[in-house]
Amino acid sequence: MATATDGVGTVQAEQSKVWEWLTTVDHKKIGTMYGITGFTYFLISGLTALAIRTQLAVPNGNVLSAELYNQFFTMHALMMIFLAIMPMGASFFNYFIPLQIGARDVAFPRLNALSYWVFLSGSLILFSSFFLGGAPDAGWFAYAPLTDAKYSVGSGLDFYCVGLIILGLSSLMASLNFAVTILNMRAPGMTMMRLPVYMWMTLVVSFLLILSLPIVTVALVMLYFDRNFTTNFFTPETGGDPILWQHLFWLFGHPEVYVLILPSMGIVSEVIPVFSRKPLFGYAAIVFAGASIGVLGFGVWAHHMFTTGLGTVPALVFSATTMGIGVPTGVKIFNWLSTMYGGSIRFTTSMYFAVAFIAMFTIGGISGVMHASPAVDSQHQDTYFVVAHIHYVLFGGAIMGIFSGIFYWWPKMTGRFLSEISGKWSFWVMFAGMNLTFFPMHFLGVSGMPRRIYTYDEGFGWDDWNMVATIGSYLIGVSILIFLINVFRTMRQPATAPDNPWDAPTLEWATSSPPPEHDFDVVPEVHSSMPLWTNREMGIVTPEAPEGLHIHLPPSSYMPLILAIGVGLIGVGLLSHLALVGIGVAISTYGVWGWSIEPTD
Amino acid sequence: MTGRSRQIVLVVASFVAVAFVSWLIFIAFDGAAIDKRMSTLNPLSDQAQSYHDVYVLVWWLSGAVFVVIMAATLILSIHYRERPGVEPRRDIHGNTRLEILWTIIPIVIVLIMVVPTFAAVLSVEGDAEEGALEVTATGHQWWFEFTYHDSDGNELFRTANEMHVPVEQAVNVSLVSNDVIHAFWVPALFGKKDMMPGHNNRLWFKSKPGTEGMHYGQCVEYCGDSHANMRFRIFVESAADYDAWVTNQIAKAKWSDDELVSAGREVFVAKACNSCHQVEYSKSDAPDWLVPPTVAAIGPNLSHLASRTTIASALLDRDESSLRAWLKNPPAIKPGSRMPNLELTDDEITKLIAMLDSLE
Amino acid sequence: MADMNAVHDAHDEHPTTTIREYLIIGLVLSVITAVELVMSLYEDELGVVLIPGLLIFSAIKFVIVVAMFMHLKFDSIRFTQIFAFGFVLATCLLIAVVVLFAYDATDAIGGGFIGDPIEHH
Amino acid sequence: MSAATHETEHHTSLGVDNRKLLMWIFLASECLFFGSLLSTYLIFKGESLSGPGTDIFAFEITSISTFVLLMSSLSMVLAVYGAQHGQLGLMKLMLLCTILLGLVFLGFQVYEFKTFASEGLTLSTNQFGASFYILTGFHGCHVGVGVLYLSSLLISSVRRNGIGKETPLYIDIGGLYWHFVDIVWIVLFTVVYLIPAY
Repeated sequence: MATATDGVGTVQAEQSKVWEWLTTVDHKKIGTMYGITGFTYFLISGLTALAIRTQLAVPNGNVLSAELYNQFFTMHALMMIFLAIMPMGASFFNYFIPLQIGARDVAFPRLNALSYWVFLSGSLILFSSFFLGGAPDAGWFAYAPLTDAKYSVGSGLDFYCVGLIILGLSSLMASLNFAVTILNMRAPGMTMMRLPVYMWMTLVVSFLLILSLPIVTVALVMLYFDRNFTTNFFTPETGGDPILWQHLFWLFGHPEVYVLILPSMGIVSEVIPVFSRKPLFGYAAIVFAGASIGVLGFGVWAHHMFTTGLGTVPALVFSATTMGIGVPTGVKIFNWLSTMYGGSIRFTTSMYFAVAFIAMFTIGGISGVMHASPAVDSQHQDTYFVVAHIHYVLFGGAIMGIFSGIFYWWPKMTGRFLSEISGKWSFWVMFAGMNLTFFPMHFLGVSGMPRRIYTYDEGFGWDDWNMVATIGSYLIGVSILIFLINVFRTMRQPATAPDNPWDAPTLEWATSSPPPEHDFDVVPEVHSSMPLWTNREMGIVTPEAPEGLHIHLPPSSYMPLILAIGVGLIGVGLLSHLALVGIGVAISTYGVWGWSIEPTD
Repeated sequence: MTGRSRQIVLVVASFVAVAFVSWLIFIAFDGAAIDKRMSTLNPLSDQAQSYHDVYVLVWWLSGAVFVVIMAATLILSIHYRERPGVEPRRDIHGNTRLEILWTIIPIVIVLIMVVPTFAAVLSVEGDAEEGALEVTATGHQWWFEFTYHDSDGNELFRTANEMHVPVEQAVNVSLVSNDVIHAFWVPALFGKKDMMPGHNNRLWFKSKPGTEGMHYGQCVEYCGDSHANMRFRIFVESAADYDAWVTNQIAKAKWSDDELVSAGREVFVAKACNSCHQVEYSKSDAPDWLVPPTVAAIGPNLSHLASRTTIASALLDRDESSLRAWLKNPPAIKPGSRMPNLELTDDEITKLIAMLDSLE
Repeated sequence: MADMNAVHDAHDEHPTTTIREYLIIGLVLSVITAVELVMSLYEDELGVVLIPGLLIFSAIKFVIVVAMFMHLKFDSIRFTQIFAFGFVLATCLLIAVVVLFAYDATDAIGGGFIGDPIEHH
Repeated sequence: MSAATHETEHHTSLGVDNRKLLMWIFLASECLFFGSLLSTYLIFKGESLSGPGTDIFAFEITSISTFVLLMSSLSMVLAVYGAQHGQLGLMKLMLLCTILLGLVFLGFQVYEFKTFASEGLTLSTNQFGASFYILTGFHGCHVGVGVLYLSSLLISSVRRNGIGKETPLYIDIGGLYWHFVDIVWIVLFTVVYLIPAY
């Protein structure tokens, strides 16, 4: 397909580069900003993890104080979940939803820009807590009443409430946008059962967020009121109940786990067929399994609470539903493996990460099902066994999947290939590093090492494995360094990537690399879930773009930025002085007003 | 070699390789039981045993799934790697029969896990049979308090961080918290349960014959700065030893007229130690200045400190140097400790240690 | 969800309800509210019927507003599916959480479930 | 609100407008929001350690304000009718009516809160008070946002002084939000006020 010729695209006034990015409503630019921000937080959060591992390398370590350690492990989780994995997922969503469904942009481009800027302001508020009197230090699920003003005297937990509410707002807006886009803006011929699996997973993730974020918002508001406005929702002395926090939090928190892992499942469902060079095995089953994981995800939350005195019958009910989730997950794993069967597999770096995803996620999945049994859970909950479990799911699963996606889509996004040799080095170092780090944690768990302890005594049999885990974590750090060098070196090279370097079947590969601002000159016809392969087999040729093609694109707007600044100020005001809330409201109101009257044509 | 036999060799080799790795992993898991301090693989009570039985079953099932999927990944990756002249089978889009099969297999595995899980949980929940020992364990930031009751539920005595139970006797533990959520766990004796403020959780256990000895426990629900330092121990003893211990605990603290001890008592009062720590003396005509406070819930009851093996929520052995370090600056040992640095002089500390050592 | 692909170009067709019909619906809603009020005044006489009765009336009002005022009766079935999914999920979770709390035998404050399965001191 | 919908206006995958779809999905999300608040209330309403309990409710006032909100739904649907049938006057009148009824409802709520506070029920009095205020307070916030939302629709329709191509759609979507706030109150009125003693 021809690359965009001059004259194709939008007519825009010359603007400075910075202003262009600040006011952009282009989903690709917004996706890029999400990606860069998310990866930056990934690096910062990784550094906190290295500090944690350094502290734990030897018994009675004294690299970090107890206070700092507790802030670090809390912020490590918060940043990885809300500021790294979710935005990196949102980055791919933004970039590839319109490209994969054959649309010009998302349904609401300005809302999309607003989501990013609100995310940025929320993330800065949460992150700034490090420098403004101490970060949250009550763990990422912040169990009451430890979070009450009586036990958490500093303002860390206020930053937690306000930061997460703002981040939730951003995720809600983004998810609404994505859901509408996927449901309603598909290319002609692209029925729901012809949607790429990645789009299906995006849709499920969007609905998970749309339906679970309001719950945690309510909990966070109540916590904020408890801390600042004399209510007693979670303080038992005055009739409150800390169990309520746990229910509301995990009603959100468990779907959130699927929000983190499903995008990566979508990515490997794209990558594996492409490099096996054959269609995905059992498309319908994979889609159905993904959707049912999403629905079942709302019915298992209390398995996080087996040890709280839930009662026998509820514990057994939630045990059964939790084990039930293993079934669709198993279906997915077997279908991915069957896709490789009979293939002719090209082992690119992206495929390495995808295959590693299957293996590593399987380990995390198995240990998850093990703990669906309250009998096993009561001996392993809150030990390093659970730490191993979540990291096999979130690192071996979510992060491996994201790296697979980065190597897969990099040529499309930048027009340049990442070095395969360097990429494979970073893969193997990361693979070795993550297994060295996280597998020994299983041993630590069965030998009874509790999680979230900043120090431990020698003689419990924990010393050696902790040292191994620390060495492994440094290896992960090295692998990330190799990857960064890879990025900086290859970005200096000229853009040489063809439209479809991997011979992939989905629509994003039908346009140039990188795509023009209007995405497609002409959207190809869609007759299957693998349109490019099917069209080639059927001999359908996408017509060339007509001469003088002019595609109307939405104009850029600075209103999202202003509105986000307003929202950010409201947040800052809630943490400092209520007068700032007033200013924030005024700015937001101006933003909404300007938004609603500004021409969109 | 023909293609067929090469395939067989590949499959066998992959399974052998994965099984070997799994065997190494198994050895390592087993190694976790060698150091038995906090190991979950060393059940010494009926309750821990019934949980352990479920764990073993779940472990073998998981291990089998692990070996199959890892071997399959390996075999498929090697066998179907790109080779010249071999075209991918683009005609395969799925196979309904196979997909139904591997939907049913996980369901069966889940059912195999569900049944013993339900049985084990039902056998452990609830309370012990009649005549069980009644102990209330209270979580504090950051130490454990144990209150022993007689059969009518009347309080007998309080102690801290070290719990004694007779061997082969059922024990009911009432779990409460004085501040935030803590969790109570001795892996060898019982699965963990949370100490929820505003709630009253219960657990029970009955140690197996021949399990006399010291068993390690720790708080396993994150509870603030010194969560890592909140440890405790359970001593399983013969009935005779246990009775002797109870008799000593019920008795009030021994009065000593030793000069250093008397001086220590004065420091104890002068530095307001007794506003947090209770010491009930047996002496009926205790001097006016030594009025024990009625309730001491802020710090552990010290009436029989010298009968314990540890101090500072089982963080340090109870010996002269640890006591000295602790009294010198408690928050340095236990960050966030409710016991502040009292700026005691070495002389005062010496006196206090003498007094504390007299509290057998 | 499988047949969500149906592509129809149905442009917003306005519901055919007349003003008169809207007014009647408004009247019906008011009457139901009045009946509910009267019911709540006779709670002793009604006994066990009261709560289910009130809930049913409230559900009727809910359905009338959603179907007629929000035009779900006339609009795309997708809207109904999406909204019903959210509403049913919210209802299920509400019931589940409330039941879990009612079941909580360890609550030292609120008292346990009727027929409390675990006796404690 | 959307520009990219522009070219797909006549052809969307589900045959519905993006903006209306967005509003319906948002309302599904709001169900979970109010569901969580209502769960909290139901769990806590019996946990009245001290101070007033549910017997504080004054039937007459709440019944009137409930009636007011129901009537605002009626006027809202008539405004939508006006927009869809090109009756500009009816639309503007009914929008104004809806806004005023919304304000009256808010007035009643402020009065109710003040009365309760003077009778000793505050956020910190007991669990019932805290969960009641936060539940009905958030509903009140939604009514307030609705009033602002409808006011902006009214102002823009006055400024334009005519019915644009998209006016019926905007009024319709605004109506969806308003009716949702109303049905939340239908549930709250029954569960909170009419079934208080259980």
